[in-house]
Amino acid sequence: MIAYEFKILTVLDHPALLTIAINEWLDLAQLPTFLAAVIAILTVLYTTFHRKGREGFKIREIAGLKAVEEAIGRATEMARPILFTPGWGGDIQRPTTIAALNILSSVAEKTAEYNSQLLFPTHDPVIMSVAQEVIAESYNRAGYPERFNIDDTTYVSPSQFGYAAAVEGMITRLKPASIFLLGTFEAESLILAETGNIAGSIQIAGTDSTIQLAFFIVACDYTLIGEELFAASGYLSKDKSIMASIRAQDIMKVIIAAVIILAIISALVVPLSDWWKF
Amino acid sequence: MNSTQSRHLAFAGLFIVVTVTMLLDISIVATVSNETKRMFDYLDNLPDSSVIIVSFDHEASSLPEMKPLGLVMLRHLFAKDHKLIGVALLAEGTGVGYRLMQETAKEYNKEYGRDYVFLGFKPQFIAAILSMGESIKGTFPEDYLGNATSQIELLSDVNNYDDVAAVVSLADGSLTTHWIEYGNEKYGVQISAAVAAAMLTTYDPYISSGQLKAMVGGLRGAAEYENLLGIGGSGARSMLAQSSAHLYIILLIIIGNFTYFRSRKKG
Amino acid sequence: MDPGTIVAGILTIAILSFLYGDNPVYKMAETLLVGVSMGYVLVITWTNTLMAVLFKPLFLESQFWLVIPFIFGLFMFGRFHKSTSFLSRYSMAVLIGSGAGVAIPAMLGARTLRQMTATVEMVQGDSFLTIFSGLVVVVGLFSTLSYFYFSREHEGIMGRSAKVGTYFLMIFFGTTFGYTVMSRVSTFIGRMDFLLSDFLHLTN
Amino acid sequence: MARLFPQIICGFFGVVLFVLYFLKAPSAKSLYLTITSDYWQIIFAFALLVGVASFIRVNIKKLSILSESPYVITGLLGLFAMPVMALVWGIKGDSPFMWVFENVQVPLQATVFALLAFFVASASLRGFKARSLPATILLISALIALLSRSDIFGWLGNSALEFSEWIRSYPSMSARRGILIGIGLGSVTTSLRIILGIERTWLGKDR
Repeated sequence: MIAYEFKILTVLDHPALLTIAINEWLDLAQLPTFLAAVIAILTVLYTTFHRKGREGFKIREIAGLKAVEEAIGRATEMARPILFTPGWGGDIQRPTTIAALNILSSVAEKTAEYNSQLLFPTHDPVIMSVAQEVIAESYNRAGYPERFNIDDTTYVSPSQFGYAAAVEGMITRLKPASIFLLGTFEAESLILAETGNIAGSIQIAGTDSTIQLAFFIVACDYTLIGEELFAASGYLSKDKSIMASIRAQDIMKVIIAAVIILAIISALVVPLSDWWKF
Repeated sequence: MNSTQSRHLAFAGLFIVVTVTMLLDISIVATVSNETKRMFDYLDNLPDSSVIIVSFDHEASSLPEMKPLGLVMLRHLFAKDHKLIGVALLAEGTGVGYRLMQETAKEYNKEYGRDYVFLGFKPQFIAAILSMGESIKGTFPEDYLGNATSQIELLSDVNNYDDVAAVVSLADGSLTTHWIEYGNEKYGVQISAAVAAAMLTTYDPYISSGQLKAMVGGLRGAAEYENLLGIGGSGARSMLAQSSAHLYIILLIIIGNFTYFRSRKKG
Repeated sequence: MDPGTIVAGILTIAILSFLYGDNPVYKMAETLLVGVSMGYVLVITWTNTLMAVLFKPLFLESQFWLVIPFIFGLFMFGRFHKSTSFLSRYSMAVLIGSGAGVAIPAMLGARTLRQMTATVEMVQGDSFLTIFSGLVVVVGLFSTLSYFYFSREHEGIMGRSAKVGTYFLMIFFGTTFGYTVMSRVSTFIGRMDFLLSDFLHLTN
Repeated sequence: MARLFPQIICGFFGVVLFVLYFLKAPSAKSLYLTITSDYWQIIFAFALLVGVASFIRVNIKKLSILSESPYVITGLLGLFAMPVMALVWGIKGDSPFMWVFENVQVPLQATVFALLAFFVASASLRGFKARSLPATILLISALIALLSRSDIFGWLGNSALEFSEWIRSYPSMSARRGILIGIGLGSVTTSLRIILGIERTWLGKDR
C-alpha cells in the first residue's frame, strides 16, 4: 500500500518538476497566442514571397479612396490648402499611425505634383518628426523637393483639447479645400469634423477608434472603417508588400471563421469540449 | 433659413434647454438598468475588507461625468470596508483622484495609510500596469504624499495583483482596454470599470467575453448607482437636464428628416 | 469671488463664443490654451521623466545602462540640423520596432482569440432566447468580417453577406452615437453647472 | 547605409519585444518593462523638446505679421510662463503653476470639450437623414439608445428597456467584435511588415 502510493508520487513528480522548469521560462498561458502569432507570421511570409499568389491579387474597391485624387485636385482648383491630421489618440508605436503615414505618403506625392499646400498638425513630437521625413521623401519622389516646407508639418499641443482647438482654428481660418482625418481619434473627432463641415471642406476620415467612427460617418463625406484604413494604404500606394499583407489578413479571417464554426459544432455535439477556450 | 442660421438656432435651443432645466434644480431618482445592477452586485459580493485598486484613468476635462461616477464607486467601496489603493494612469487624474479619495474617506471615517492610500501618477500606462503585476511597491516606491510605500500599513501584505481582489478603472477613454489586455490577460487580475457613457459600447465585447467583470457608465449610470446605494448626489441632480437634452437631440433628428423629406418631395 | 473662478469663468465664455463664429477673443483663448498646455507638459516631462527616470538614476544612482536610451534620446536632437537629421531615425526605429513587437501578441491574444472563444460560448445557451441571441452574434460577426474581406469584390454571396454586415455596423454606430451623445451632454452640463453656480451664483 | 542600420535596429527591437512577451523569467520581464517604459519615455521626452523648438520657430516667423503678433505673444507667453513659475515656486499643491493649470488650462480644455454637445446637435440636425436602408438603421438605433437613456419617469416600461439592452449586447456588440478582430489583424500584419523590414515608409524610403 505504501509502496504503491510512493510509486504514483515518483511518476507524477517527475513531469511536474519538468513543467515547473518550463513554467519558469515560458509563460504557458500564452501558448495559444504564440501559436496564433506563428500562423500569422507564416501567412504574411507566404503572401509576401509566394510570387504566383502575389500577381493575381487585386483588392476590392473601397469607397472614398477614389475621392482622394478628386480631393487634392479640388484644392488645386480652389487654391486652398489640404489638411491632414492623424488624431490625438495615436503614437508612433501604434500600427494604425504607421498605416495613416503610409496614406500620407501617397497624398503628399500628389500634393507635390499639383503644387498645393499640405498642412499636417499633430499632437505628438515623434509623429511630427516621422511625418516630416515621409513628406520630404514624397516630394523628392515626385520630383519637387523645393516645394516641401517643413513648417507646414507642425507640433501644436500635447493636450487633447489644445490640439483640437488649434486644428479647429486652422480649419476655420485657412478653410482647407480637403481634410484628411486618418489615424486614432478620440473625442476631438467631431470637433474637427463639424468644423470642417462648416468650412465647406471635402472630408475623408478613417480610424480604428470605434466610437469616433459613428461621428465620422455622420459628419464626413467618406469614412474608412477600422481595417479599411489598413487596406487603404495598400490601395493608394499600389505597394505590393502592403497588398500581400492585406491578402494575409483575409486568409486569417477565413481561418478564424473556420475555427469558430468547428468550435461551435464541437461545443454543440460535445458540450464539455474545451479545446477552443483560448 | 440658411445653414448658419439653422445651426445657430440648434445651438441656442440646446443652450436654453440645459440652462432652464438646471435652474429648476430638481433631483430625479433614476430607474436602475441591469448593467448598473450587475456592477453593484459584483462589487457588493466581494468579501469584506478586500484590497481593491481604484485607478483614476481620466483627464480633468471629463470631470463632469467622471466625478459623480468616482464618488459612487468610492462610497460603495468604503461602505463595505474595503482597503483601497488609488493610482492614476493619466497625469490629470492625479490631483483629482487624491482629492476625491480624501473627501469620501472623511465621510466614512477612514484613515489614510490603514484604510486607503493614494500612490499617485505613473507615466506610460502599459508599463505601469505590467510593472504593478510584478510589484506594486516597486512600481511606486513612494506614495503621492512622499511616504515610503514599504512603511505603509495597508501595503504590508500587498505585493502584486495576487493580493488584489479587483481593479476598478475610472476611465473616460480606452485605458480600461489596457487593464484588460495587460492586467487581466497577463496577470489574471479581475477588472471592472466605471466609464464615460461614450465608452460603454466599446467595452461590450469585453463584458460578453468576461474579460471585464462589470461596468457602469455615464451620469445616468452614476444616478442609478446613487439610487442603489440609497444616497442622493450630483448624478440625480443632473438627470432632468441630461434627459431633456437627449429628447431635444431626438427632436433635432426628427426635424432634420422632416425637412429632408419635404425638400425631396418638392424635387 | 476668488480670482481663479473669475478667470475660469471668463475663459469659459471666451471659448463658448466660438459657437457664434470665429472671433479675436476665441482666438486669444485658443492660443493661450495651446501655449499653457505645452508649458505644462514640458514641466511634467522634465520632472517625471527626465529627472526622475533618467538624470537622477543615471548620475546619482549610477544606473549606467540608462546611457543607451539617453543616447537614443539625444539622437532626436539630430533633427535640429539637416546634416545630422539621419540620427533621429535611430530613435524612431527603437520606438516603431518595439511598438510593433508589443502589438502582435497583444492584438492576437486579448483581441482575437478571446473574442473567438466568447463567440462560441454564446451559442451554448439553455433557453431559446440565449441561443437565438448567440446565433445573432455569430451572424453579425461573420457578416461584419465579410465586409472587411478585401480580396473579392462585394458581389454574389460575399456581396450579400457584406451588405448584412453593413446593417450590423450601422446598428453599432447608431447605438454608439446615442451613448456618446450622453457623454457630450454631460460635459456641457458640467460647464453650465460651473457657470450657473460657481461663477454666477444662480443655483446651489 | 543611412537607412539600413535604423532598419536593423527596428527589426531587432521588434523581435526582442515579441519574444520577451512569452518569457516568464524575471530578467525577461524586467527588460520588457525597461524598454516599454524607460526607453519610450526618455526618447519621447527628447522628441518633445524638438517639437517645442519647432513650435517656437514657426511662431517667431509669424511674429512679423502684425495682425498675428498679439496671438503669437499670448501663446509663447503661456509656454514660457509655466516652466518659469515651476522653477521659481515649484509645482506642488498651491503653487502658481498649479493655479494656472486649474484655473486656465482645465476650464479652457473642459469648455472646448463641452463645445462637442453643440456639434452633436448640429450633426444630428444635418447628418442623420434616412437616405437609404443603412442610414435608416443607423438613425433608428441611435433613437433607441437615446430614448432608453432618457427614461426618467419609468414611462418606457421594462420590455422596451430590455430590448434596447439586447440590441446593445448582441447585434451591436457583434459588429464591434468584428471591427475589433479586423483592426487586430490589420495591426498584426502591419507590425510584422515593420519588423521584417518590408514596411519602410517611416524611413522615407523610396518605393
